[in-house]
Amino acid sequence: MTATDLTDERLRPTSGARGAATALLDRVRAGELGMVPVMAGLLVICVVLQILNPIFLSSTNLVNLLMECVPVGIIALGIVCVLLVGQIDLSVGSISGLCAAITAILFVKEGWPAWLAVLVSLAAGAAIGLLYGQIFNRIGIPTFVITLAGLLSFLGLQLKTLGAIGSINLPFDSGLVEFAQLRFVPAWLSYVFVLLAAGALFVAGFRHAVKRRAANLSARSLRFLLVRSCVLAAGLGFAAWYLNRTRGIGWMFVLFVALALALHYALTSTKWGKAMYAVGGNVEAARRAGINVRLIYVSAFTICTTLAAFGGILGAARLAAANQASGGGDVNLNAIAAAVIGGTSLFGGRGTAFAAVLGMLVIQAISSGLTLLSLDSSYRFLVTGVVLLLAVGVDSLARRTRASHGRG
Amino acid sequence: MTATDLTDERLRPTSGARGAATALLDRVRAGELGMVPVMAGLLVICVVLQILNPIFLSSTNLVNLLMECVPVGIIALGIVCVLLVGQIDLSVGSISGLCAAITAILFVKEGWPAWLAVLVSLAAGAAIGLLYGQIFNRIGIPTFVITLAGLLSFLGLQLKTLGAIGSINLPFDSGLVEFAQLRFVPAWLSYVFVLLAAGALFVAGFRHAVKRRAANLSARSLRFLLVRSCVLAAGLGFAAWYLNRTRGIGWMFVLFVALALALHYALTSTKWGKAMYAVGGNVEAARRAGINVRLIYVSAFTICTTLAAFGGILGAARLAAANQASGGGDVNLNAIAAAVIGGTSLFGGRGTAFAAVLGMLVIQAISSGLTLLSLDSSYRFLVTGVVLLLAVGVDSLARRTRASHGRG
Amino acid sequence: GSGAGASGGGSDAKIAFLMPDIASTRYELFDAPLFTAKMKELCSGCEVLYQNAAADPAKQQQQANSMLAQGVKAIVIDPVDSAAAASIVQAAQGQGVPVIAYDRPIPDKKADYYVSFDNEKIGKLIAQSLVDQLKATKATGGILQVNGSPTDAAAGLIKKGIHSAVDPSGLKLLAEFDTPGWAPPKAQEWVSGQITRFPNQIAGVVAANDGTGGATIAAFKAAGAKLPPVTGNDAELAALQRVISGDQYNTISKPIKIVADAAATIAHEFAKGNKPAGKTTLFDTPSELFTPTVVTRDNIAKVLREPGFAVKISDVCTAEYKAACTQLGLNS
Amino acid sequence: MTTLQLRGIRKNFGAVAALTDVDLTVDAGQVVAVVGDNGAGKSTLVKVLSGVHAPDAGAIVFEGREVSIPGPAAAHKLGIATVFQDLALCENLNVIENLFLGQELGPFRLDDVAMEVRSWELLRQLSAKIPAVRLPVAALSGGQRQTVAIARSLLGDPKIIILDEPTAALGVAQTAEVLNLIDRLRQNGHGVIMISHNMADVRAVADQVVVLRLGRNNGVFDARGTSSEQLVAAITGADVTHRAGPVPTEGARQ
Amino acid sequence: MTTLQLRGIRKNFGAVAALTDVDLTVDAGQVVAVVGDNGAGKSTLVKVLSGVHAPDAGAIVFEGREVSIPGPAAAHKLGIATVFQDLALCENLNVIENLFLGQELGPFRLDDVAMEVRSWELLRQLSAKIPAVRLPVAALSGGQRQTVAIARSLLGDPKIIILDEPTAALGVAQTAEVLNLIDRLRQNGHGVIMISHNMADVRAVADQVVVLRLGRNNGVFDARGTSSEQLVAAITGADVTHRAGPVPTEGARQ
Ligand SMILES: Nc1ncnc2c1ncn2[C@@H]1O[C@H](COP(=O)(O)OP(=O)(O)OP(=O)(O)O)[C@@H](O)[C@H]1O
Ligand SMILES: Nc1ncnc2c1ncn2[C@@H]1O[C@H](COP(=O)(O)OP(=O)(O)OP(=O)(O)O)[C@@H](O)[C@H]1O
Ligand SMILES: O[C@@H]1[C@@H](O)[C@H](O)OC[C@H]1O
Ligand SMILES: [Mg+2]
Ligand SMILES: [Mg+2]
Repeated sequence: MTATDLTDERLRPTSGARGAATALLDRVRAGELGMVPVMAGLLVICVVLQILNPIFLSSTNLVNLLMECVPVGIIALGIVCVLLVGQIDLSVGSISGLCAAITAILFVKEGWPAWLAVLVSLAAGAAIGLLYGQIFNRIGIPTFVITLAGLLSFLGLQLKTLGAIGSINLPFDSGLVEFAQLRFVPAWLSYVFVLLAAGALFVAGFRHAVKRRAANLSARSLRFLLVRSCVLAAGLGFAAWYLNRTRGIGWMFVLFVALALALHYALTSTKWGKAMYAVGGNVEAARRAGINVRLIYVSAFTICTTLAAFGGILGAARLAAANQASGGGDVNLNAIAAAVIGGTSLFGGRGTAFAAVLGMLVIQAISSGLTLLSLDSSYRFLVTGVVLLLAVGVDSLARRTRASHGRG
Repeated sequence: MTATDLTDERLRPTSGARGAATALLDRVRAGELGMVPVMAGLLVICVVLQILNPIFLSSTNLVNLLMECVPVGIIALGIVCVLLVGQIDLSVGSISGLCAAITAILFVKEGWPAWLAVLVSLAAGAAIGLLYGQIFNRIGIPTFVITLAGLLSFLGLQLKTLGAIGSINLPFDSGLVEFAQLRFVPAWLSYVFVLLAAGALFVAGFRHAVKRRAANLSARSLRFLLVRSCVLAAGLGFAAWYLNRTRGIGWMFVLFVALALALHYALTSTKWGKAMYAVGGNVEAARRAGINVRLIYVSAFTICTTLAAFGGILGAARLAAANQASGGGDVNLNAIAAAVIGGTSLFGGRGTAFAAVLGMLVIQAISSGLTLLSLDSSYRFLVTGVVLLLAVGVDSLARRTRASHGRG
Repeated sequence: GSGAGASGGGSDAKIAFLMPDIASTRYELFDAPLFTAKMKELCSGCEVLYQNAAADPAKQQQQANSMLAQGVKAIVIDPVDSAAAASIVQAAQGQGVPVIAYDRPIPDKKADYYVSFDNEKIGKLIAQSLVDQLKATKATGGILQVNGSPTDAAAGLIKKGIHSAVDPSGLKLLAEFDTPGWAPPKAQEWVSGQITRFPNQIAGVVAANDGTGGATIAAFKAAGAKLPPVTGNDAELAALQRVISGDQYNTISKPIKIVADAAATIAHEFAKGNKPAGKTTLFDTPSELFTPTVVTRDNIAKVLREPGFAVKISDVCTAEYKAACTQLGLNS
Repeated sequence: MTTLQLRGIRKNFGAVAALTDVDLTVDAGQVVAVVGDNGAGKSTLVKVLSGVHAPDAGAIVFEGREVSIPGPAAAHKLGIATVFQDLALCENLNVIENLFLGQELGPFRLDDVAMEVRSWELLRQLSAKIPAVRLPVAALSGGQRQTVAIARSLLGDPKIIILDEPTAALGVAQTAEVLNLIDRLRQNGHGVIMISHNMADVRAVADQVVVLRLGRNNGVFDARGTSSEQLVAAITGADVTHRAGPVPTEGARQ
Repeated sequence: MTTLQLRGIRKNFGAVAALTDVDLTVDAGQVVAVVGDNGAGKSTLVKVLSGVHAPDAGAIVFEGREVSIPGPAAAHKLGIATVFQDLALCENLNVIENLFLGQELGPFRLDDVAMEVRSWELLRQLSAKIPAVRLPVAALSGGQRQTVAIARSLLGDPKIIILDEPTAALGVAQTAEVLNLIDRLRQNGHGVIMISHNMADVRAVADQVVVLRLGRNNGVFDARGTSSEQLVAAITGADVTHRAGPVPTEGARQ
């Protein structure tokens, strides 16, 4: 008996070798490959950078690269949330700087335990998001302006908080700094993680397939599931082995991946996540479906500002200092760019948690790759721009095909 | 006989004192007041700032304020164009810096005549817009990413152009610098301008009304047209008189207003302008209507980058110098913010040329007002943010009413 | 016109004090308060109008214009961009308001006075101190150079100074980097990359200020690599602590109080309508230049105890640094 | 039993008076058709009822109590489900996601298998010709989308179902299914408000026909006792004598 | 004279085959109705014809020459005007702006009085009930919007007019006007392709009825010689015997 979801006569067959090939071709041409093109872009620039400088893909450098992704990457996770609902946050830099300052003051000057200082800073971050949500819901000021005002105000508060001190060292031997600089996953544990990940993917896929078959729906074959898990295990295993040749995988990076996975789960497998996409896709339709649109906005802002605070704290921990420049520079731009490069739409309704991770990897790879070349500032800027276009161009060409197939 | 456009029974009467009052109330409640709420916001902050420091509204300070609006204001005009078609340009700062550098090099170092140096720089600006348009149309990279790459690349080029010199002074006695610093409209001429403006408004309104009446359409009464022109003449006349008490109105500001008027005309009264709004409102509908969407995008980018170049050149002229920092700082953010504060939507399809002018006045008023107060940087940032929210809040509350009346 | 330039006794004058940025902490924390305090001391009725341009030359021009609109009697300015500041001098002098260049010179347009220690000298001093140390310890390997922002003219001067010490030293310059916006995380990332690139070859790092210096140190610690001597500049609190704990090799203390006091005195003279004479002439401008002091572990105790030094010992020697302070005889 | 009563509803959009003093009554187990020319105010009335627009004046009485419906969520809570004329679907979401939007199964761990099974059931019931339920709604034809919107309104257990031109884009077979469905809803004691321009459909399923003209009530008719011509006359205002005295029907007051 | 001929048109959307080997012929002065169930591929066919989608295979012959229609502008240039099912209006523009979009009067100095006069004429001709033409389309009812879209297609002087479910949202009077209009277009020698689910309308105005089923041709019928039941049977595929031998009509080959 044909599965319920495969009965329509117009569906072209996807089973059998021939069918599978056609289906793959269809998907390539329709640009439905999700993250694959971004990964291809990443690969392209890695190859280019490796050719330019053979140290780029060295284990040591990759270990650094992964660690350096984390602070802004975590901020980018939050940006994905606000972009998903069709809004923006220009103030993540200031918030990260302010919360880094609060943590440093409470921890170093006031002598609070680190966990409490961090908690209070995160709460401050969350409070800002709540405030944004209220202003947006009640007065309706565009978030561009609200968060621009936030950018300025919280920079002011950051300066005020640091006050006469200006710059505060976080002790190198504190847990916070060690976590951000020196704590790596033991090799054996990293392989355990790899196996766990592959195993979990298989088990989840298998149970899902069983359930679908029981409901007479089409399901993935056991072979596909096995191959997929093995490929994952092999890929991750190789990466782990390569990184373990030097210092290995930082716990801070593990934390980043864990946060991304958690956000991915929340966005794809909860009622809240569906509401986020709905609000971003068509806010009036979401409202008419009875979704509490205001609450969704507030949640998006709060997650964003809380993660901005968290990113700021980790950034300070990695630098072992909080100062007036914390969160300045291109933190804002890079966080938003990471989300967009990963495929999140500025117009809302399209994006994933992994977009932030991949986009951040692209940015960091470019930055790190060029760092290893002794270039003049002028050339460095120039090349960064060009390589960025190159990386994103691959993805855009794939999407372009989709658009010409009539899928906005 | 009732005018063709007023025959529908459901239209509530707008003639007579009673009808006019209802109509006005309707428009207030429906938030259809265009620029009025933004102006109200501007007024509010002017009052606040004047109370804080009585020099704020002094003639000298207003003369300065108007001149200081111009460079970034002109860039904001271009930003309105790209926002209208639903895109963004993050690179206007870099472009303005690069073109300032080119002008300075050609003019000062190479000894070219000023007009030629300016022309070549403007051409360089236009070329960048053409390039953006091509990349966007052909590869489909999101403009956020294209212009982020542009931001970096053109900063690199700017540094390269200035090279080891770093910073170039434009001679004070050059026409360029004098234009941006010292050339003011003679008092008598300013009053002539005022009368011309009021007269032109009246004549245009009158001819339009005659034509409409001839076509049996409703038209504005002669009394309304007269009153409107008189109010304009009185308002502008007073402003001119007040500014003429000190140095008067700078020619550079006149240029800004002229550019804004030209853009306003192009957006509202040409086929191209309608196409811009259509592309921003619903690009697929515009395409199906046979509009050359690609050409519209290219035109928007080209106008934006050319105006960015122009703003950069005037900024350098005002500063009498071009250097590595030209176009840096918050030029990007301020130009985009000016457009948004004036009521341009980041999602496309809504905005006017005057939005840039008003938005820029708001930003400059806040900045100038706070400059007059001796505040710590921390407080200054804080207060700037809060005042910005205040200014835009007035406008948003008005729009809010519109949204609740079902007009996105 | 609120009578700018009209003569007044200078007893209730307004004086503008225009600083360039907030990226380095000194302007906000030291220069402005010290200048204001001195001015109050000289003339209780005078008012100091402090502005910070946040690294934007156009903004600084706007600030100067509005100072003139307020009728200030003198402008003390640390230019964001020395070339661009010429316009400010032009406008001010056009209205009869004297301009005192502070910290950074205005070579293209003659200001009325120049008070400073010069940035090029600072670069030279920190670099030379490091080079001497490396030679003394017979260190092998080369030097990394972390410069300031590529778009900051002052950073350019410091960079020039550093080169003037490093280039003839015979030590190899491994690589150098202009840190966009002076941002410490950028500096940290770059240094991390160089540690990978030049394993065990980095003998010392010249960082152009304390922020980038701290970032350099964090990079070595995070890489688990041996920390070579690292310079700084500004003598900010966190850097002094790092010098005490031995993480940072040197920083430089600018006698900000002395310079701020001198500037206030000169500005007050101008406001009274006098024309104070220069101690020397630089860029054709009557000038007074002060020499900054390089601070290392060797002299930090002395520097901290100097009268008028901006940072208090008790702030530096917190619990974390108690032991190291005691070692240096710094018991507060 | 009167489930829903509207009294003196008024709604202006700027200078346009979309609804002026409109009354409407719906009983349980009754199908009320609202007809009227384009722009007569039918959809505006629907939006007032479903909490999309707040009325400028007038009262809404639901199950005997006067209520206010400040938003769509409030309408859902009262038991009012609506199929909007513009469908109000999220184009970026697929068919299943749209069907269950706001009423997903398993809020913290979505049960997508159960939702997919239920989706196919609902769609089959409406004879929908949708090739796959994991397609984004952007990829559906007009009629397929309308079917999705209708299917969605059946998911909860509403007391009143409002259908704004539900068959406009539907094929012959699908239209017949929807008319059947309306009949079943009536038999199960639901109140139904149906808007349509098709007089044949209206007369086939409605108990009572309410005519709006230029935003005002223009008569209430018994569906069975009135010819299409009479209805059209009331809609267009052509037959003035008829408009003056609409036939009060038994269904109107109970 | 055969104005337009489609041969073997094929279009896939990912795994869905929307059109497979579809043929269609339209002559000048002929009204061809395309009917079919929801999702049969009618709108996709329209979009291929109007340059919105490029076909994956097949040929388009226009006035005897094989042409390619790379975009909507090309279709306009050939003289093909389309009313899309989703209307394709810009909600942020007002009625006049939408009507004249891309064909404004006075490109460098818009003649808004002339455009407004012409707008009222067109709308009156279609019995539109639009209170004001300076309202943004976002403020119009469903039927009002559809009228605007139809009016727009009449502005140029197209050779072929394609109407995709043009009366779906229209009131009784407006529907009658559109059917009249189609008749007038035929008399003026235009070719018309009309898509509709309403068999009565189809039989009233069409010369020839082309049936699509699941993306394939399922017969061509003479509108006058075929009953609604026969058409419905071809649409749903219920009557296999009939599907096998559609009646070739006189209009089909000339
Ligand atoms: N959001 C809005 N803003 C302004 N005017 C509106 C708005 N919505 C509706 N209107 C106006 O209200 C009137 C009634 O519109 P409504 O949508 O209720 O008509 P309708 O009876 O549903 O028509 P149709 O049969 O065409 O769907 C129309 O004239 C329309 O222009
Ligand atoms: N852009 C698209 N992407 C993917 N699939 C599409 C797209 N457009 C249409 N389809 C699919 O093609 C098939 C035919 O759609 P089409 O819109 O042509 O149907 P239709 O005959 O016009 O139906 P209706 O009567 O409902 O308007 C449908 O199954 C639809 O899912
Ligand atoms: O102290 C430094 C200052 O001298 C320079 O001008 O700008 C950067 C600062 O760190
Ligand atoms: Mg309606
Ligand atoms: Mg269709």
